[in-house]
Amino acid sequence: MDDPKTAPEPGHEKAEQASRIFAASRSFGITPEQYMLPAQQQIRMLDAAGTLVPVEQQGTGPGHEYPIPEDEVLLKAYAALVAGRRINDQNYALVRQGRLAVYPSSHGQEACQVGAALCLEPGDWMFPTYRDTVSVISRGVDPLEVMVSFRGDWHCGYDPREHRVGAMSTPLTTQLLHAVGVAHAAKLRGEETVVLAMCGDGATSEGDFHEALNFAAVFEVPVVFFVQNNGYAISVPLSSQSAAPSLAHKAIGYGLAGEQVDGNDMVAVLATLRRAVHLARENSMPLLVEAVTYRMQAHTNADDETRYRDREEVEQWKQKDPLLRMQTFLTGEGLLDDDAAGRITEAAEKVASSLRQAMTADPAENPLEIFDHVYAAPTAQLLAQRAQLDDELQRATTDEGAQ
Amino acid sequence: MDDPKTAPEPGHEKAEQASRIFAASRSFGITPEQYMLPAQQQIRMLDAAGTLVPVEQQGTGPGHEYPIPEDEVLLKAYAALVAGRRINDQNYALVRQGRLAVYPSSHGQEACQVGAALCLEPGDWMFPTYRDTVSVISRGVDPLEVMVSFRGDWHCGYDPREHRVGAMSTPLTTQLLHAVGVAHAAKLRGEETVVLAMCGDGATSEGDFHEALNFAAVFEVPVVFFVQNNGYAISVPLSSQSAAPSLAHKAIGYGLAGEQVDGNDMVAVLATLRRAVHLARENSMPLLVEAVTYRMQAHTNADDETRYRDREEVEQWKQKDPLLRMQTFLTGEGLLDDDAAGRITEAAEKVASSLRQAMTADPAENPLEIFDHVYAAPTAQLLAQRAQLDDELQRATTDEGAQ
Amino acid sequence: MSTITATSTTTFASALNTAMSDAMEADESVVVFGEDVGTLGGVFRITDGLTKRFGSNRCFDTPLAESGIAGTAVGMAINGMRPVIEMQFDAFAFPALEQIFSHIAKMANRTRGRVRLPIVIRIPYGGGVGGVEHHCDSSEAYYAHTAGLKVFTPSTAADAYLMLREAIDTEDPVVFFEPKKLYWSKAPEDLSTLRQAYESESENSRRIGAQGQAVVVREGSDVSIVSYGPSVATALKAAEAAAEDGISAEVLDMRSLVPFDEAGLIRSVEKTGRAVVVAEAQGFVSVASEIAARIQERCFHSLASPVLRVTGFDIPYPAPKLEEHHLPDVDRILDALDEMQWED
Amino acid sequence: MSTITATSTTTFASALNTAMSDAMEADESVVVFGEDVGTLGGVFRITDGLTKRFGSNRCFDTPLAESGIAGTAVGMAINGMRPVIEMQFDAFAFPALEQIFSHIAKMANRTRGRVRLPIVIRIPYGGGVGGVEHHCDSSEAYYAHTAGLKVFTPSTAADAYLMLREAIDTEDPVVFFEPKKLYWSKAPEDLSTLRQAYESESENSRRIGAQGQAVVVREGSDVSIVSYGPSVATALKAAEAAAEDGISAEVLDMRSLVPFDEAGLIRSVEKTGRAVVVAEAQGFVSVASEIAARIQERCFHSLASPVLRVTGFDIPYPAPKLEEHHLPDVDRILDALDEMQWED
Ligand SMILES: Cc1ncc(C[n+]2csc(CCOP(=O)(O)OP(=O)(O)O)c2C)c(N)n1
Ligand SMILES: Cc1ncc(C[n+]2csc(CCOP(=O)(O)OP(=O)(O)O)c2C)c(N)n1
Ligand SMILES: [Mg+2]
Ligand SMILES: [Mg+2]
Repeated sequence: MDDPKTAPEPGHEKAEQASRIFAASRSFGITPEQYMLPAQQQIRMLDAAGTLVPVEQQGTGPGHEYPIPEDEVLLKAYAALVAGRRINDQNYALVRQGRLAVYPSSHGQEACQVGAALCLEPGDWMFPTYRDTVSVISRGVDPLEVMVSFRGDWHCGYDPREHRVGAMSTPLTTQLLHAVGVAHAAKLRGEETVVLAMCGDGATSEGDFHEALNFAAVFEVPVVFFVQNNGYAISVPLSSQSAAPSLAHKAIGYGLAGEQVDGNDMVAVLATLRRAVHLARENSMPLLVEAVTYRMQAHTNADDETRYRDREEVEQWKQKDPLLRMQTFLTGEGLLDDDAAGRITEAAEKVASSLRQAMTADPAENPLEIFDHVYAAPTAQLLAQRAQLDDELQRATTDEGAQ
Repeated sequence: MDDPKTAPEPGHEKAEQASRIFAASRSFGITPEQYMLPAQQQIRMLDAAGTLVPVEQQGTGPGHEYPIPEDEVLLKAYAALVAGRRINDQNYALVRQGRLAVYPSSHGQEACQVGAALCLEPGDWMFPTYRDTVSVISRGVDPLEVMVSFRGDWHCGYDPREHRVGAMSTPLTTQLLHAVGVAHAAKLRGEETVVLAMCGDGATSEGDFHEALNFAAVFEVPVVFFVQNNGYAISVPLSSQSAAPSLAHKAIGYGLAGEQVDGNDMVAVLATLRRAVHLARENSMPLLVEAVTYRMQAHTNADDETRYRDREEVEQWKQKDPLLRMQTFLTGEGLLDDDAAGRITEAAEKVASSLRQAMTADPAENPLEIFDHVYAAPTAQLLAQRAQLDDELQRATTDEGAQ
Repeated sequence: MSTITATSTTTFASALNTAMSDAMEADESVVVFGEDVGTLGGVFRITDGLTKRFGSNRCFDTPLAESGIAGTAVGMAINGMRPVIEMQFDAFAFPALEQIFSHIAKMANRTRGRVRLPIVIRIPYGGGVGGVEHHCDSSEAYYAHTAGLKVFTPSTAADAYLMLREAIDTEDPVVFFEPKKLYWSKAPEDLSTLRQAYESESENSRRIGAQGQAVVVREGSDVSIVSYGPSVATALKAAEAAAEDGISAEVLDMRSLVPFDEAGLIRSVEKTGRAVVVAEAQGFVSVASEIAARIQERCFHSLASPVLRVTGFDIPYPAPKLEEHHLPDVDRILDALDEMQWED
Repeated sequence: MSTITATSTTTFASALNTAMSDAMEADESVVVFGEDVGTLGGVFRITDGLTKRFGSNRCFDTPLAESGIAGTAVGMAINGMRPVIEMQFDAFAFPALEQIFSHIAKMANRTRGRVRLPIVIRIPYGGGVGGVEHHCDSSEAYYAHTAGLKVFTPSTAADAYLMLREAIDTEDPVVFFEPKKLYWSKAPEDLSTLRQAYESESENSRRIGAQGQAVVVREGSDVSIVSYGPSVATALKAAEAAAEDGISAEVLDMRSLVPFDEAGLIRSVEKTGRAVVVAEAQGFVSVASEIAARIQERCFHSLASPVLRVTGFDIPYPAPKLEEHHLPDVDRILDALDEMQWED
């Protein structure tokens, strides 16, 4: 290891990140390897039933401590969970009713979705994927704006800069590099911006995953890479995706710390992500957090999950529902009574119904807009093509009128 | 870790590779993490002076043992080292004399070059880069055929299938995936073919590195990834390339074992690679070996090394010359006397001079051949273009004749 | 072969599926791999049943990495296999472009013909299916421009079968573009007849085959509508509509973009004296550009009017609600015909 | 600005270097990064001295990964920077194509114009320098076909300076192709005059500038030789040789492939009535195809002869010893002129 005693050979010095990791590990009395490798077990604060796990069974230890968030934060997370679940299920229904073209649901993964949003400051950034609707909404983006792309109206319905949320990314893993670039720009300007970069287990196999973690480590930028390992990439199970002991074990290969957390445990997810964001901000360093979770519904409505997994497996995961676990925990702790729970459900219902309302409208998009954003100023060629379409549209109107 | 006791959650099973690693680590009485991470120090058998290092200082230990090769193999390696050095230096000179367009020299890295060739069986495959001329020659390919591309005659001068050596690859890292594919095809046919896939430290940053190691681990194919970490990617030092404790630490992120070896120690390189090839063959599993070495000359003749490294650094590495270390060691062990050394130098001289001879010839290439290999049967379009060039050439000859 | 039931009606999708299955049956070096092609049978089900029938050594899922898929295909082909790989959607082949451009296209030439790579890269392409961004691209131009690749794109179920078998049998790498909006189209086609016809050909003619032969899918005398893949159906409809206006349009399906059937193209345009090229991809520096350039180069004196192009606009593919405005349609082709000088 | 000495003779390389340096001076959001661009100043020394002058926060080396370079440039541009990135050689940009095609080209459109990416991707391209395989490609067609990218390629030192400054100032992503065989060519050009001229323009005109204006580099009346980048010099030589045969050839340098100056092209060809397009890249589905297609579309009735193309053959770029046979040269252009019908 990079013990300063055994100085590296000339020309083979490591980046500063390495010495920072070394210092951190020393402060915990552990080796840098122990610091960078995930703890010996998943970080878990709530058991499957929603009871607080004794500290010595949480998986934490020196260099792997994760303070449990304050009560208000936990309650806020619960409210977001309830709203997220409601949105997932309503969108799923809208698809079946043909009112929505496609929706990749995160039902079952809501603890990850909510944690990703709640761990960030307003000035931070988030780079979500196609499945992270609930994260983006939890971050404060108008649900309707988020749904624009799934409705097929336009590609991205919100302003990424206004919300500091990247456009939800379909080309897998590409967004991790954007996250690194955003953090790097901030760092060069001396701003303390943490960026949360999200992807799935399947997406970790793409070359961009490697390049993003490596760039982040070498440039020492505060990016928290957050992998939602839901066990499948469409039909492909994790065992056909990776032979690694865990995806969190990838961190050490870049000189960063990795941690694996129970992704269906809202408390643990939030605790781990908040700590990661804190470390990233304090030390201007990247970290990797893998949350082990499960996608309860099909990949999208176009998918037939019965082809690749059995009902039994899905049922087993139902027992670990993040929403129920959190509800049981908060109730047990006396943080949530029927009243409060009712108010939260009501609020979620409101969000959902106003989204449903809005979704029934089918706004007429202006076909000519397809030429408007390609370049800052349209080229002569595009103006000509625009004129052609305009002419076609006008003739069509005239024809209709004539009929 | 992947202890069978703590069975993975449904849908989150790991590939068989993981259990094989687990079994191996158990057989050594160490954890899978200890097995996959490199030993606590570089594997080194000879010190800088060429004296055998005491076993307890070799860096080896349970799961990291590397038996020293037999005497004949060591002598063979020495002979190849001498020939390799001679070829490097002669090509370098040919470039300066303008008789060779370009030559990326591996002067200083010959222990890696030779180790890569000598660890393989005839039925195995090797996938070299542009810098691995000496490996390819050590594997038995005619030196002149290897030099065809650097002379600018044609792209690749030898038959990759005949020698089981991939065409030397310029697009960095791409060849690692070819290596995985070759091994996979062999495995599907039930053949025991080990493939050695070579790249530099800089090349480990490319996405293809990640994809190759991951595919190899998931498909459980016997590929030994051999990284020659010579401290630089052209002008970029390792510290701007990676913040990892070592490049060998990348292995665990794919569920494979990584090892770091002193790349200027012929004995250690050979011992480590032979053991890796053996394990790969026995268990049909990939491994990663990083050799720490140094490029003593400029990147290519087009490069100006003084812009990015100082003379002093180069001088320090001169003290660890792989050739001298091996010579001292073999002499000390009584394996090499002046007579034998003389014969080896003579043999190397012969190879070099016949190459030099051959290189003075400047074979006329047939311009029309540029159309011949694009497709198995030329398209009508290419035939027409061929006819055009043919016509031009004939007119040129006639014009010359007329003058 | 008995397990594949050939009926007298087939879909484009099952023609492709049967072609792979027959090729795997005929040659055990044929292997199929990619994302979700195994257990799931592909997101479009084109590889459905192959793993079940031939085992997971012959048809298997890979980790999610397209450069990895293309790059390992190179290695497998070097070592005696004939890989048929699937890119899930057109835009998701982009991570594989370095492997495709720098190795797959060039390996035979680099090695002076010693190492040929009989790889088929299957790519579902085109729009008109309401797909969200990055799911509807038509990127054939990138590949057609790259020397060393062959580029096929069938527009009928029969061609889907025959051309995929040819692609698998050829010694050269083939990028095989499948118009995804045709996948579920039905055609009265008997696959077992096609199979017999194909397999009775000599090995040599199979390896070279009808490759690169354009086909006249509708005869006409006034104008040639030149097209391929998903646009052939639109071209045919436009030809029908034009007939009502008294214009006799010939429709040519290029089928193979590389090799390119210049002779077939010239034959048609010299007969008709006019040409419109129809393709979905944005028109700038596209296959349609090449066809137009080539027609005027070779048929200049037969042309009564400039060669026009009806293509997608030069914009990124629009969202589902707007794609109808982007894609070439019958009206736009008729407009192009109108623009031609018909006085003579 | 005083540290950059502008002399009255400059190389193409130092024009580029000065353009970056001036842009960095003028706007501190301009950052330069890539492989070996920092300490080394780039393998062609085009970024020489930038790190020294502006510090390693403004010009820096990255790890060796082109998708990483392009992808982080996207993020930096999202967050207010104007990245100028270098791809070391043309073929080594291929790993970045997914980021370039799916994000850099599309981001403004995806976000309805809310997020524009002012990224410049500098790519040394073309042959004629004796480079080994994978070092001599001309891949402008891939980018020119991709809607959302601008594609510039200067052929003189003055344009190298002005167009690179424009590229950096434009709000759109620009792929900037540098003919590497011109890097060390000298021109009697005073960079400080150019700088003053450029900087005295209004911000608006700088951001839009002369972009997309083709330029007539030699006037003529019988035929237009249309070209760009490394081929302009060849076209000029051919025009001189043609003059000896009594043919007055006009030479047009397109300079910007996107936006494309159709008006300038038409103007020239309508005057001369004939056109030859010259470019190094393989000709099939190339920028030359587009130019030929467009000329016949727009100038059909002015054309006395078909538009011909003189391009690289449809083969992978050959080895150094054979490249002269591949590249368009004066004789091949003259042959094309000979083929034109001169009777009328
Ligand atoms: C580059 C690329 N390749 C392929 C796809 C097609 N695709 C979309 S989602 C998906 C699976 C992703 O799995 P994972 O990363 O685990 O995320 P999850 O869907 O489970 O949330 C695939 C293959 C894509 N979108 N982008
Ligand atoms: C994909 C790609 N990008 C860039 C280059 C240009 N290039 C050639 S060698 C080199 C440095 C490689 O460094 P390393 O992998 O450490 O190997 P070394 O030269 O030290 O042996 C670079 C950047 C290339 N050949 N391929
Ligand atoms: Mg997943
Ligand atoms: Mg190196």
